[in-house]
Amino acid sequence: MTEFADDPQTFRAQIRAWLERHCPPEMRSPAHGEDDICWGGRRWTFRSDAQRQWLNAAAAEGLTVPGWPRAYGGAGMSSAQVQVFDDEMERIGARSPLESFGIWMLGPALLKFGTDEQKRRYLPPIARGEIRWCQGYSEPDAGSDLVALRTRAEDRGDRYVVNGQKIWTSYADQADWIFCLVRTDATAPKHRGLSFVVFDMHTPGVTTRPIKLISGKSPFCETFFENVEVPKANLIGAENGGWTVAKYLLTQEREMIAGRARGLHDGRPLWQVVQELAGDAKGRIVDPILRDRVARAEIDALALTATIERYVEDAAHGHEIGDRSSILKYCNAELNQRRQTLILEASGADGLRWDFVRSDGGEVAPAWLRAKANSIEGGTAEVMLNIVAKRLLDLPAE
Amino acid sequence: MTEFADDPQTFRAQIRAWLERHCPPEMRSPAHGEDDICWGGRRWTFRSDAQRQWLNAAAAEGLTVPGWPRAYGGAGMSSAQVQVFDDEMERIGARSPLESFGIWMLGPALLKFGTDEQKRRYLPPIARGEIRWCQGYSEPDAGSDLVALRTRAEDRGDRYVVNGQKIWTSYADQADWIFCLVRTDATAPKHRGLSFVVFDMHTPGVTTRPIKLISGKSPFCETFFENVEVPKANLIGAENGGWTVAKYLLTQEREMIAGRARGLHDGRPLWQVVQELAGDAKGRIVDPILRDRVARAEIDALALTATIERYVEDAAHGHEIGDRSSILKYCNAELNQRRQTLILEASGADGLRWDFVRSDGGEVAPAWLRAKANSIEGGTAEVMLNIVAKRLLDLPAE
Amino acid sequence: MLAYTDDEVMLARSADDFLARFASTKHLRRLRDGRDDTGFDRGVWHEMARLGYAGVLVDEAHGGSAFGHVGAGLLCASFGRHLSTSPFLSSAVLGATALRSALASAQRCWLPRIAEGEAIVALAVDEGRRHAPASTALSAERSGEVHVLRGEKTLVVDGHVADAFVVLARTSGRPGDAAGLSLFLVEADRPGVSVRRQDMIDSRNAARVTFDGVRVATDTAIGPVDGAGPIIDDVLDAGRIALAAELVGIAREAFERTVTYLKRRRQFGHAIGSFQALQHRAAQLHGQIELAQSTVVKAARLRDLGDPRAALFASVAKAKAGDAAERATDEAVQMHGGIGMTDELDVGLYLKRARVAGTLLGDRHLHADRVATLLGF
Amino acid sequence: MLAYTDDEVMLARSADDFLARFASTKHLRRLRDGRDDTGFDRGVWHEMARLGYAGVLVDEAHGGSAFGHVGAGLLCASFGRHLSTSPFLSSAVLGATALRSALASAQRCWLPRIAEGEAIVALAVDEGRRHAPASTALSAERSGEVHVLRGEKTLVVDGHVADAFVVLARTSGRPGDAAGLSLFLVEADRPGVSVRRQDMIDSRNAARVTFDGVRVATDTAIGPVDGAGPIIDDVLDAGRIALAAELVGIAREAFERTVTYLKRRRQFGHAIGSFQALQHRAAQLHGQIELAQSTVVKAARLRDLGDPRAALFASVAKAKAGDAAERATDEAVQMHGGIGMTDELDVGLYLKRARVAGTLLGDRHLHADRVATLLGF
Repeated sequence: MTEFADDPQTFRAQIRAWLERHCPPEMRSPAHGEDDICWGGRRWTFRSDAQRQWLNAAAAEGLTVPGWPRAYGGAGMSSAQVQVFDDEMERIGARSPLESFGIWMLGPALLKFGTDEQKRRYLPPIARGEIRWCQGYSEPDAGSDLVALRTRAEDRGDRYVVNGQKIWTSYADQADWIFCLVRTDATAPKHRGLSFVVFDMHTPGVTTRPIKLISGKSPFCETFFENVEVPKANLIGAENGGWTVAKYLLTQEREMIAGRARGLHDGRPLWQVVQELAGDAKGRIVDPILRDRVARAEIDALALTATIERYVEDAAHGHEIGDRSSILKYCNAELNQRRQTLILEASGADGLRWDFVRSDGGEVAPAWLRAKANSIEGGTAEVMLNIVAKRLLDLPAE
Repeated sequence: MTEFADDPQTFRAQIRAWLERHCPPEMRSPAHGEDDICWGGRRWTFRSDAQRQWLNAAAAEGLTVPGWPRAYGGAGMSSAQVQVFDDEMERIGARSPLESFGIWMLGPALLKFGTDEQKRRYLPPIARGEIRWCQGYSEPDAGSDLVALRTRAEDRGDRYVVNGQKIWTSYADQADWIFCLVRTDATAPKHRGLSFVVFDMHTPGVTTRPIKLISGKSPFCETFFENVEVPKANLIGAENGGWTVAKYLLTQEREMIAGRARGLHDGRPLWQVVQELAGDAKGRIVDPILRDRVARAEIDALALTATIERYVEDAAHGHEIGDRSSILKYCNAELNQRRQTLILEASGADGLRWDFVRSDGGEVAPAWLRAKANSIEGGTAEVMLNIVAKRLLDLPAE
Repeated sequence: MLAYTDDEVMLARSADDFLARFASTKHLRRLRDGRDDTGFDRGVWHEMARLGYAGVLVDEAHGGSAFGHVGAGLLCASFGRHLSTSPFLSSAVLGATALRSALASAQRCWLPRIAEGEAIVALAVDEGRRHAPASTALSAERSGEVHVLRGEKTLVVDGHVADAFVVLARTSGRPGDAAGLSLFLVEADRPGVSVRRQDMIDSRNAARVTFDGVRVATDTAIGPVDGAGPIIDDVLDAGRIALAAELVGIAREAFERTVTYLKRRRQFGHAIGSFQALQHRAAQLHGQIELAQSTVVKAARLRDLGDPRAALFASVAKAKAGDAAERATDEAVQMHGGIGMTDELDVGLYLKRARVAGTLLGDRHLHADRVATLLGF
Repeated sequence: MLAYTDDEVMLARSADDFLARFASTKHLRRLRDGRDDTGFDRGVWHEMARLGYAGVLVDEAHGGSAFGHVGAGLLCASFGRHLSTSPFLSSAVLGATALRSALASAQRCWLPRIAEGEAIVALAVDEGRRHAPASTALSAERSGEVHVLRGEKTLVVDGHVADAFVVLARTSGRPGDAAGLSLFLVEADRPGVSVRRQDMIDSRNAARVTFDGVRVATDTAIGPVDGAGPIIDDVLDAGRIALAAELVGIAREAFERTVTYLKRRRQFGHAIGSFQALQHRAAQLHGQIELAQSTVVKAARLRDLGDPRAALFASVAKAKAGDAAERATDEAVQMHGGIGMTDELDVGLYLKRARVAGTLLGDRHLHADRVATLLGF
C-alpha cells in the first residue's frame, strides 16, 4: 500500500498520480444508470473488465473507504484528505469504484458501536466489495415512525428467533447480509425494546419479493422473516439498545443522501441538460420562463453545495453536522424533484414517452417519477421539518 | 319609493333608468382612497355635493341596503335582484353610495338575532348613513382566539358596567356606536360566558387611541372601557349567547371580505396597472417573467371570481356558502398580496418611495404594506385553513 | 349560470355509476398489463355511445345527443375520476367539433358514425415537443383538384385506431406564421398514411402518423384553405376545456383518496390527518381544486352560450386545472408516503395521466402566455 | 474556506456589541421620526471608521484596515441585524472599490479620507426604475481636456451627503449598449451638480442627482474611457455581496425574533410555536436562510481570493439572500399577527429595508437572469 504524505500538496500530487495510473478511462464518466454502478457482493457480475480492475485497484489501497482505518480495509485518511481525494476523483469525473450500504451505513455504525471482533469480521469484506449488505428498517405500518416496529426477536439462549416483515429493503434480493432493527422486548415502551442485529440472507426462513414502483422496476423489496435463527454474537451494541445505533445510522444516511447526493442524479448540471433539450443554436434556452426556472434551480443548487461545503468545514473544526443534515436532506430532495420536473418539461411531449432518452443516455420520465420518492425515503420531508423545528429551532411540542 | 317589477328584464331596465337619473357622474369612477368613500355618521363631512346627493338618492329608495326589508330602510330586493343591481352599478362603474360596518356586519346580525324593536331602532339610521358603527372584537391577547376575550360586563340590575380594552377597532375614533363582545359570566368556560352588546361611543368611560401601521396612518384604534354603563336593552341575542351572534357575524365578515372584495383593491385589473408601469408602446409587458407572473395572477383572479359566482348561485339554490367562505377569504387575501407585490415590483425603484403614486392616483408602497394585513384581519390565513381542514374536509383534531 | 341543471346532475351520476363498473382504474390496469392493442374496450365504447356520450357535441339532426360542453365536461370529470379510457376526447370532442365546420356531405358521412361510436376521427396537430399549431410544417401542396400532404404528426391521440384524421397542414407561409394553415380530413386507409403507436406514461393511446405524399381531394378541406385559423382555435379550445374538466376530475379523486388515507393512517400514535402541517396543505389544495372547477364550468358554459370570452376561459381553465391536478397528484404521492410510490396503488396512475393531460394541447405555461395575449398585455 | 477565522469571528462580535449600543433600530427610529437631514449619526460613523470599518476595502498603504470582503460581509450582516444606518455601503464599499481603479493621485487624495470616515464618495449608477447599467443615458461628451456631463441619476445612496460621486456615464454608443461606458469622479460642489433627497420606505438615504453640464477634467476618469465595463461590474459586485450579507442579517434577525415570539405567544391554550403548520414554515425558512448565508460567505471568499467565479456568486448571493429576506420578513409579519402590522414593532422596519436592499443593484429576477447568462444558457 502507498504511504500517503501528510503535506497537503504532496498528498494531492500522490492522489493525482495514483488516479492517473489506476483509474481506467472507461470509469471516468458519470454513471447513468444502475448498470454503471458497482455494488459488489458474492453474486456480483462485473459489467466490464474496467469495472473489475477499478474496484480491485481501489480496494488494494483502501480507497473504496478512504476514511476508514487501514486495519479495517480503509486508507486511514483524515477528513481533509478525504476531501482532497473526492476533489481529485471529481476532477477527472471518476465513478465511485464501489457503492454499498455497507460503506454508507453499516460501516460507520460498526466503527462507532461494534466490538473489535465485529469490526474485523464485517468491515474488510465491505471495503473489498465481497459482501453486499441491505438494511431492514421500515415495516408496512412503521415508515417514518420506527417506534411502531413489530418484527420481533425472541430470546432462545445463544440465539434469537426472528419473525416479521420489512419493506423498502433495497436490493434485498441481491444482498448477502442484512442489518436490521428488531424488537427484543415486547413489553418495553416505544423504542426501548429495539435491538440492532445482522444476519446472512441465506439463513433459512428469509424470503424477499421485489416491489414495482410507479417509475417501473425498482431495487426495493419486501422481506419476510419466518423463524429466522440469529446468533447473539450478531447483535451490534447493547440488547434493547438498538435505537441508539439506528438513530446514529439515520443521521449517517441523511448526511449521505443529502451531502454527497450520490445516486440522486447523474451529476451533470441541470442547465446543460435543459440546454440540449430546449436551447437555440447559441445555447440560450429559448423559453424565458423555463430559462428563469432553471436559473433559480441552479442558484439553489449552488447554495446547497456551498452549504454542504460550509457544514463539512464546520465538522472538520469540531462542530458536527448533526441535525443540520435534515436541512440538507430536505433541500436536496426538493431540488432533485425540481430538477427532474424541469427536465421533463423541457422534454415536452417526448418526456411523456417511456422510451424517450436524452442524448446523453439519461432517462426522463422514469427519473422524474423516481424522484418523487426523494422526499419520502430515508426520512420524509415532514420528518425532516419536524427535526429542524424541534431540535434546531427548539420550538415546543404541543 | 319606486315600485320595482318582478319581471327580471323590466326590473333591470328600471334599475338602469334609476341609476342613469340619480347617480352623479362624479360617482361613476372607482374609489381610490379613503377620501372617495362615504362612511356617513353624525360627524360626517361630505367630500363633495355629488357624494351627498348620491347618498340621499340611494337612501331614499333603500338602495344603500337593497336586500334589507323596506320596513328597516332597505329596498326589499331578492338576492337575484340584488345581483342585478350590483351588475348595473358595476356596469357604469358606480361607487357604493355608503360603506359601513353597520351595513356589512351589524345589520345582518340584527336581522337574524335582534328583536323587532332593536331592528326598528338601529337599522334605518344605518341605511340612511346617520349612525356610524364600529366593531369591538379583538383584544390584545385575543386575536384569532376570541375565546380568550377578557373585557367584562358586570351585571348591575338594569345595566352592565363594562371594563376592558379592545384593539383593531376600525374608525373607533370616528364612530358613533360600537357593537362588541363582552364577558358576562367570568366563571363559564371558554365562549359560553360571552354576550353581544351595543352602545354609544359617547358614553362616559370610552376612550380611543389610533394605531399607526407599517403602511402609515390607519383607521384602527385601541379602545378602552372604564366603568362604561350599558343598558340591558342593548343586549343583542341572549345573555351569555354572544358567541352565536359573533360566529354568524364572523362568517358575514368573511363573505364580505372574500366575496365582494370591497375595499381590498381599487377594482382595476392588475394587468392594466402593470401595463402602464412596465409595458411597451404596444402594451406588452416587456419583462417576460413579470408578464408571466401577472398572467398567473389574472388566472387566479378569474378563477376566484368564477368561484364566488358559483357559490353565490349555489346559495340562491339553497346551498349556503357557509364555511366555504373561508376558502374565498384565504384566496382573496393571498391574491391581493400578490397583486400589490407585482405592482410594487413593476414600479421598480419608484415603488420604494413613499411619495410615488401611479398615473391613476393609486398608491404603491402603502398599498403593498397595507395588504400584508389581509391575511391577518377578519380571521388569519391559518384560521381559515383550520376551518377548511376541520369543517369542510372533516380532518380529525389531534 | 355556473350551477348545474337537474339533467346535468343526472348525466354526471349515471356516468359515474357506469364508469365505476366498466371503465375504472381496474380496467385501465388490465388494458395496460395485457398490452392491449386497441387501448380501450370497444364494447364499452359502444355502450357509451348508446348512452349518448359519443354524440355529446353532435347535433340531433346528425344523430347526436347535443349535451354540449357542460355535458362533455361532466363526462370528462368522470373519466378523470375513474381514469376511464375511450376515444371520447379524440373523436367525440376534437373530431366532432372539427367536422362541424366541414362540408355538409362530410358531416352527413361522419357525424352520425361518430355519435354511434362506429367511427373514430382523430386530430393530428402537433409535430414537435411543444404544442405549437403555428409551427406546423406538414405541407399540403395543391396539385390540380387534389392536395398532397407531406410531413409527420406526433402525439395523435387514438391515432392508431382512427378511421380518419383531421390534419393541420400548411398551405402557405412558413413554420411559425399564424396564417397559411388549413385542415384536411384524411381517411386512415389512404395510400401514404402510416401509423406507429407511442408508448406513453399514462398507458393511453397516442401515435406518430406519417403522411408521405398523401393525395386528398380539395373538398376534404375543413373551413377555408389557408384560413382555417379561427376553426383550429375553436377545435383546440373544445379539447382544452374537455381536458381541463378531466384534470379537475383527476385532482378531485386523487385528493379525496388522500384525505381518506389521512384519516385512516396512523403514525406516532395519531391519525396523520390530525397533523396541522398536512391539514393546511390539504386545505390549500382543496381551495385550488375548487377554483379550478369553477373555471371549467365557466369555460364550458360560456362556450355553450357562444360567448366570445370562451377562448380566454378555455386557457384559464386549462392552466388552472393543470396546475391543480399536478399539485393534487404530487401531494397524493407524498402524503401516501412509500406506499404511494408503488405501482400497486392507483395514485401513480393519476399522477401520470395528470401530466399527460396537462401537457396535451398546451401546458399551463403556454396557456398563461395565451391568457396574457388574449387580455392584451 | 467557508468557515470564519478567529479574527473574523472577533470582528463580528465586536461589531454586534457596538451596533447594539449605538446604531440599533432605536437609533433608526430616532433619525426617522426626527426627520434627520443627514440620515445617519456622524459621530457614530467616525467611531466606526476608528474601528476600521470604513477602511475595510482600503489597503493599508492608504490607511485602510483591509479586512476584505469577508470582513465587509460580516459587518453588513451586523448592520442588517441592527438595521444600522451609515455610509458603509456607499462609501466604504462602492466608493472605495471604484477608487481603487482611479489614478494613483486620486487614490491618494480620497482613499485615506474614506477610510477615516472624513469623506463620503457615492456611486451614481441608476437612471430609471430598474437597475440596468447598460441603459445609461447620462452623457459625458469630450470637449478638449474636459468631459461635460449631462443627465440625471436616481437612487444614489447617500447622494445628499456625498462629497463626491463616482458617476456612470455614456461616452459612446446608445442607451442599451453594453459598451461605451465610462466612470468619472465628480466632486459634489462642482457647478451644475444638484441633489434632491428621496423619501424612501426604509427611511434611509437616497437622492436624485442632476448633472447639468458639469465639466470634469478628463483625468478624473476611473479606468479607461469608453471601456469601464469590467470595472463597473467589479464595483457593482462588491456592492451586491455587501447587500446580500446585509439581507442575510435582516432575514436572520427577523426570523429569530419571530421564533422567539412563536415560543412566547399563546393561543387556543398553546404556544403558537407548537402548531405544526407554523413549525414547518419556520423550518423551511431556516433552511433558506442557511442556504443564503452560505452563498454570501462563498461569494465574499471567492472575491477575496481573486477567483473568477466571484461574479457568478455575487449574483447567486444577491438573488438568494433577497429571496430569503423577503420570505423571512413576510413571515415575520404574518406570524406576529396584528401586532406585526403596527409601526410600534420593529418587524415592519425589517420588511421595508429588506425590500429596498433586495432591489438595490438588481433584484432577484435580474440576478437570476445574470446567473443564466454567466453560466451560459
